[in-house]
Amino acid sequence: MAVIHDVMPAFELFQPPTIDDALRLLGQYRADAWAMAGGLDTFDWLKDRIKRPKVVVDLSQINELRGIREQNGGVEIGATTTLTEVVRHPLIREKFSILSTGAEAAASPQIRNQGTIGGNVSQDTRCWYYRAGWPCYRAGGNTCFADTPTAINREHAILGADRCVAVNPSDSAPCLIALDAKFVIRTPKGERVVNAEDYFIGPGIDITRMNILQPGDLLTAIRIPADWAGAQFYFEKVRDRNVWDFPLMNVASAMFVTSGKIDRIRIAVNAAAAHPLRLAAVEDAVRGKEPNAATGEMAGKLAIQGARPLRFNAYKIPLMRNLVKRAIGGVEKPAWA
Amino acid sequence: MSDAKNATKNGPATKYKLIGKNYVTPDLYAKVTGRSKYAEDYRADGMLFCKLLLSPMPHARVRKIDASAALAMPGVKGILTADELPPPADSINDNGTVILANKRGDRGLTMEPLYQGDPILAVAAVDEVTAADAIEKIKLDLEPLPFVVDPLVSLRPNGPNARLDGNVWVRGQQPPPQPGRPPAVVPPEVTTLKWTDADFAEYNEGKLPMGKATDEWTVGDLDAGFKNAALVLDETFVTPNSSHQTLETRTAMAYWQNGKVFVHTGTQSTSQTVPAIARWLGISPDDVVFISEYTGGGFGSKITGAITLIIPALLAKKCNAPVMMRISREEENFIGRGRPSLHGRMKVGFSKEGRITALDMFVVCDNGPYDQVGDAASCGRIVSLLYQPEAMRFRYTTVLTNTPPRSPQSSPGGMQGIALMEPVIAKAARKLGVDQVTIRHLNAPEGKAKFGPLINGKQQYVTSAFIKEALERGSEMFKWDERKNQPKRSGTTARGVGVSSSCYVGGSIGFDALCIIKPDGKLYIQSGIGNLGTESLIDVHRVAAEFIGVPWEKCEITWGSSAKNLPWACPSGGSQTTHAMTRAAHAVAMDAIKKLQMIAAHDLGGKPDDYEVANERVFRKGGGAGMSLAQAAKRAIQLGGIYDGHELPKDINKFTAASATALAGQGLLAVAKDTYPRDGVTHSYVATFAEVEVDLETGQYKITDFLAYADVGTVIHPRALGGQILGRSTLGIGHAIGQKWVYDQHYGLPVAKRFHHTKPPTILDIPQKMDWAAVGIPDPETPIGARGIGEPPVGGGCAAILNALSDALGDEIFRRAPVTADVILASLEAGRPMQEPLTAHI
Amino acid sequence: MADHEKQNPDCSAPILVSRRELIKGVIAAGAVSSASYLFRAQNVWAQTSAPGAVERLVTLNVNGQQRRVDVMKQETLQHTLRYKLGLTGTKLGCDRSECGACTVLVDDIPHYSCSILTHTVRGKNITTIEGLASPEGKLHPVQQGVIDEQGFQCAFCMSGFIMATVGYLKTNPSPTRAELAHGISGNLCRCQDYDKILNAMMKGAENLRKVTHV
Amino acid sequence: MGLIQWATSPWGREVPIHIAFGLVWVAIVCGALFLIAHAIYVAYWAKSPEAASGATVGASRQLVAGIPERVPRHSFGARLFHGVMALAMLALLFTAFLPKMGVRFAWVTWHWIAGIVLTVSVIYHLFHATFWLDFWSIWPDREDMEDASRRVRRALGMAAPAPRKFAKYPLENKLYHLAILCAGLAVIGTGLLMMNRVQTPFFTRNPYIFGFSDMTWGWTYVLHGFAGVVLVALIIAHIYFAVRPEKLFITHSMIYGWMDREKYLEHYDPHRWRVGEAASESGSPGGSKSRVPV
Repeated sequence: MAVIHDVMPAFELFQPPTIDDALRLLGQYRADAWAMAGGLDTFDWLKDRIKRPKVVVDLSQINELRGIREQNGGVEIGATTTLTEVVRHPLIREKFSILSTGAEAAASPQIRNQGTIGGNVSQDTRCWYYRAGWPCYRAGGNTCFADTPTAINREHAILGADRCVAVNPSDSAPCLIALDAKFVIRTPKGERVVNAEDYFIGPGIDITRMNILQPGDLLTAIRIPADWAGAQFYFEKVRDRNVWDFPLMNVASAMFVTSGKIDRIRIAVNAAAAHPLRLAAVEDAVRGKEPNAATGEMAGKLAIQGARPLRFNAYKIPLMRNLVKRAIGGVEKPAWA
Repeated sequence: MSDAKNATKNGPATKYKLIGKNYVTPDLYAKVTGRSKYAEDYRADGMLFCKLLLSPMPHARVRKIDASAALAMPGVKGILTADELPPPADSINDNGTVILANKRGDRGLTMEPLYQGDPILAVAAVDEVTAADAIEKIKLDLEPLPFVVDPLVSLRPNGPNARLDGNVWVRGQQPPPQPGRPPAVVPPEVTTLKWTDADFAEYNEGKLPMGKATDEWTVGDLDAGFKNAALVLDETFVTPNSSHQTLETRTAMAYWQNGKVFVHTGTQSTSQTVPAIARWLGISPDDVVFISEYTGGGFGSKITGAITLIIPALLAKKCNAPVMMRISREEENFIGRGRPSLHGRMKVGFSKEGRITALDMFVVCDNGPYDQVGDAASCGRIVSLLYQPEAMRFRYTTVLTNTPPRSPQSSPGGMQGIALMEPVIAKAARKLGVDQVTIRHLNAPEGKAKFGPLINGKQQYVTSAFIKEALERGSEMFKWDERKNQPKRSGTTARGVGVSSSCYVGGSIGFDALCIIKPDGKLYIQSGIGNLGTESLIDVHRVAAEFIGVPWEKCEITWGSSAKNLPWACPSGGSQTTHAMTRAAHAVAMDAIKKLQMIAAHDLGGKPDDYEVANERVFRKGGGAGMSLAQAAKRAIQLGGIYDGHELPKDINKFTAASATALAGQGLLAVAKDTYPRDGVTHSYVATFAEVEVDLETGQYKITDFLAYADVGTVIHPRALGGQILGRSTLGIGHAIGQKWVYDQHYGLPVAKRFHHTKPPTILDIPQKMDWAAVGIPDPETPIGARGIGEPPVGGGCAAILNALSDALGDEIFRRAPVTADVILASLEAGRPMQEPLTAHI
Repeated sequence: MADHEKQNPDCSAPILVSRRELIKGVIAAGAVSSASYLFRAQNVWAQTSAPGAVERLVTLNVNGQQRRVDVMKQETLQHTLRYKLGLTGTKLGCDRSECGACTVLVDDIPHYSCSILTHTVRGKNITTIEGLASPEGKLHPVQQGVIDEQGFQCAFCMSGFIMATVGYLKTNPSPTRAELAHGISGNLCRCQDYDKILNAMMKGAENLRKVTHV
Repeated sequence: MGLIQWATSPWGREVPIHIAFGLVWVAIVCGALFLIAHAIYVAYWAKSPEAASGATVGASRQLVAGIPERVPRHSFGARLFHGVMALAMLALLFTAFLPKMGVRFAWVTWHWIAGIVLTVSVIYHLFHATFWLDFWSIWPDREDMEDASRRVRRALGMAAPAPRKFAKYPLENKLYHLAILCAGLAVIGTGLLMMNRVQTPFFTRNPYIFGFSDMTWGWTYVLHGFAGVVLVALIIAHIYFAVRPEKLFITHSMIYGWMDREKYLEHYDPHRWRVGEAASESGSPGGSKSRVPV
């Protein structure tokens, strides 16, 4: 079968009005069905004719999946709320500004106007071998093309690789982990709530998926508890171009400092591994210490323990070290700025 | 300085009414309302759509094609394979020279694909979905053949060849000349060139191996030059491959009507695309109607359209219906052409003041599999012009690889040559303690500067060069002296400033112009130039209006279709247009004035010279009897002959003659070829300045300021000029900050196929305010003094950023372009350059 | 569809192709799509009874006009606009939401029309470049800004940039140059004429403030 | 469902990548069906081997007298190997197939570690069996074939001389060993190649090693997969026989190393499996040289 990466092939389209209808359709068509939110990840696969669902379930018409609601001091964000709505929402700007910053760092304005928070955290990896349709482990095949003597892998993983060295490209995911968000999942068996960091899985557990969603499951909402409202936040994304590009790496942290000492802290890094990494060891190590350069240095060194570079991504090790350092120790602005 | 800048931007205000003034180009209204039609915007009754089947392998032979399942699908109308293409045909250029066809050239479709993405066949169907589904149903039997995507790998002792008959281009054998005809231009030949292991000894130290080169020239005494040098640097640098990535892909639509083929596609020349289409299809130019009102970018990749346009044309004939071929972005990355990477090794001797006493330059060009690109050759010429070395040897080899075909891209070879040399100059200046502007000023060309190899014992020279003025005024405007001494480091931020010289060819000669003064008193101007948005399509004709003295409001410009009787014009590539076509416009204005004077003398007595033309009238000098242009136009029709186009000058191009004949009798028809003398080769120059700020903890950097100060002779249209200077500068910046190709060498396949992989700069990757200015000294060798500007800024844009980076970070960071965050961070961490220096496409 | 064409003089009056040709073209396109739908009927196996099942014949609100169109399930808005409604001012540059040439407004919000299904925007107000100028041909202030500053070069990216700007200015009518650059950063210009584009768009914003604040 | 999973290679060619993992269910079902069928057969049709009485006749009295109470069968080394090999094999099968059945865990490291253990134990076994055990005792010989045909003919009610008693290993046992051997060597061989494609301390990861084409690699994985599912079926059968009451004495001997004199005399032919002092006299090729473990 000759290969062509253009023009979406025909599929059956459903636009269910409610979550229950969506679940029914997903349950009915199982592996043949594809749940679509903003569609920005979806259309790449379909237009390249690499993934061929018979049925596309468009979630855009389900009102219960949209919107941002205050919820005992925190917020609940419907899964198909667009990134722009998240970025602009006053409550989020006021209490959980790191999420606005992180979401605004993603992609481009038009993509943020359509891309959803649920889609952003659930999107597939951008490993260019995998996305080109090469039959790699993640595609169900028997090799990783990105970790070979000739592979070009500057954007790939330094941690948590297991055969596959792809990374998770989400900018909002580490922010949600830093905010200790809970992901609400509807499965055929009912509702299930998991911690943000437990939503994501590495290749060791399931090499063909980035998260715990099984066919027929649906991420319906993301709940941000009040606990980290108004914390001292740090988000930084390092990328090639300032628009569109996925992170070479990003870091997100939430920190409460009382009487000069770090009291509570959550910190996560993404694009370093196949799933966003919550740096629990770093959190433990810096708790009770002053948030200064020295602590930052220490934290940075601790964060990169066990990192294994590939041929072209050794830079990610100092990058991760420095980002973690900054998140905790802060950044020095140039005198002329 | 700003006032000086305004003065030049607005041109010498006193002298002209139109030239040097801003105005609204007549094509802009259609553009802002979305009514401007590009190739894919046309529809025709019963239009079919075709899709391409691209080679999945880097090099293979098609053993068998089984399209039965595809053709059996309802809605599939036909298939086209390489066997059905007309054979490559010779062509004849304007001065009658025969250009023999290159049998190794790209033919649009092939049975021996030479790179992944090489089109093998096309299928036409009632809609795109059907066509794409049909492509998937086709069974290909491919025999894999040896392939190579890295030119240096191909030059290894046992390296593979990209083509079955070899891996490098060499000069073809000249056939015996035929009496009375200029010698034919022969295509280059392919041969096999391998270097020895000894040649590769220095490879691992990151030094470009210098084995046997296919081409070489030397000027001056190299050894003496190095002997007298106070400093000798031996540097290797590599520039990236980069796709043209015009925003409009090379989409084409075609149909046949009573024996004529109608083709819609983008082009850089409306007039010159007609013979190209005729040659590709093996038909007469008279049977070609070519429509191209608007083109979504060319940058050298659509000089005369693209050969792939024959696919819808032939399918349209076969299926007897119009065929639209929409080229997808991924297809465009394959067939859309790209700038070749140059591997360069520069051994440069400097006097203690910084003057280049000797330059020994060695270049390897990654050509791709098809027609030879001239980048390596022009690289040598531009470098020798820009730095005026006292002695220079230039050696180069153009290596074939199984990667997409290359073609000229804005400043072909020049951009690479400047990017190769500038970091060396910057390093030398640092080592010698000489100011960066001073060292460039010291080596800069001036007046009729010589350059390039000896041709019959003599070097070529330029018409003029005022880059020294550009450097002086530019450094003042940029406040160079202040900035170079500003603190470079603070906390985790480093700051640097960079300057670069830059130049390229700035114009050609010998083309035609055609216009009519009609009885309504208006001036109707025919433009054969392609519409790329540089606005030279319109701008150059302001010269005709200026000299005939017709207000711009009374000028009508016609362009965009060979059916509209257009004159023979230069292609808008190589920055030719402004120079070449202002000359032609001036010539046609003179022809119009001459004819007006003759008509006046004929009717009102006296000699033609007694009359002058101004304020839409021709009248006796110093006032008195005369007539309006409208009256003169009526008279011209009555008089006929030379006046209304029934008699034409002999020297104009036959394409122009045909158009003029078709337009004859409508008014006073002026038509002329540019036959003005020119002493030297026209080049334009730019002095470029940039400032960057680097984050030492992430390697990310931002360009905080940018200025391009251009020497382009007389300014014709300031705003268009500014757009060109900064636009082309930014194209160069793209090569410094991110644009590249990425290949997996095991499979010989590209992995970077999307914009977020190949990284064309976005609006947030450049300063929000960039600055430009023009010296504004007219070129002495052309009537208006105007030169072109498309190419010259590109090299400067790239090199100024590279130099600013090394100013901020030192010389131990990068060894090739682009310079990205990972390169900077890894090198800072290791304290030495961590880029793989010579591996291609990383 | 021909009837709709006649009822809706708004749809792009082309310069070279006569209205007649255009209509034929649109008919052809329409016919083609429905024909090809039949070809593919077999592998389309919906229980149209199921909740959320989608009808092919939809009504779109484009530039203030109700337009009935036959839309394939997998059809993107860009395709419907360009090939079914003859609104070719919206360009297709990459078809992968990476260049912005296809930007249109959906309920005043800029979207990449190459990357949204037509069925998803049923019942929403779609504005394309053709819908900006007044019926009498008076340009939208942002379009006027381009004229004032001679913005853009090849202009293939122009309609996308203009739509993105018009959309952004609704959320921030008086942006700084930096804010505007950020607001319209989802659009790529390969002529790299960004500096002049920003001049034009800033002028457009100024023009818009003049008319709205009068 | 096809037997093999195919994919499109980077060069656009159809290449195999895996077996269809549904086959593991097929293997399990086959294993189960076999043991049910066998159980039923034994319960209702199988005649008690009347050969039992006849065949010891001719065994010299002093030969029989020389047989110890506890007849040594498996040396400690042999039992150790069997145990280790069995554990490794089970670990391999579970780590390989549980994830395919939806039990998600990071299995690769455990899988290749178990693979190494299996490989080492098999190499040990080869040496041990070659130099310390009676290498030939596990390979079917001419008498096995004769007896086999005799049994078949008798089972079909045709006239045939009574089959003799077994040597150290009955034919079924020998054939089973042969099957395990083939499947085992297949998974080990392919497995060692495949380790070049994952991260291990042993090789620098290089999927392109040996210049294998995508096609060759594909078939390597397919062979590994097929051998794997075959092993699933074989292991099921093996465990089944190990727990069958009439065979428990053999299982016992695999644990303790010896079996009762009675069982020995009942089932085995002292001429074909010589033990005790008898073993010391003439070592005919068929004769066993097994010693009592010390």
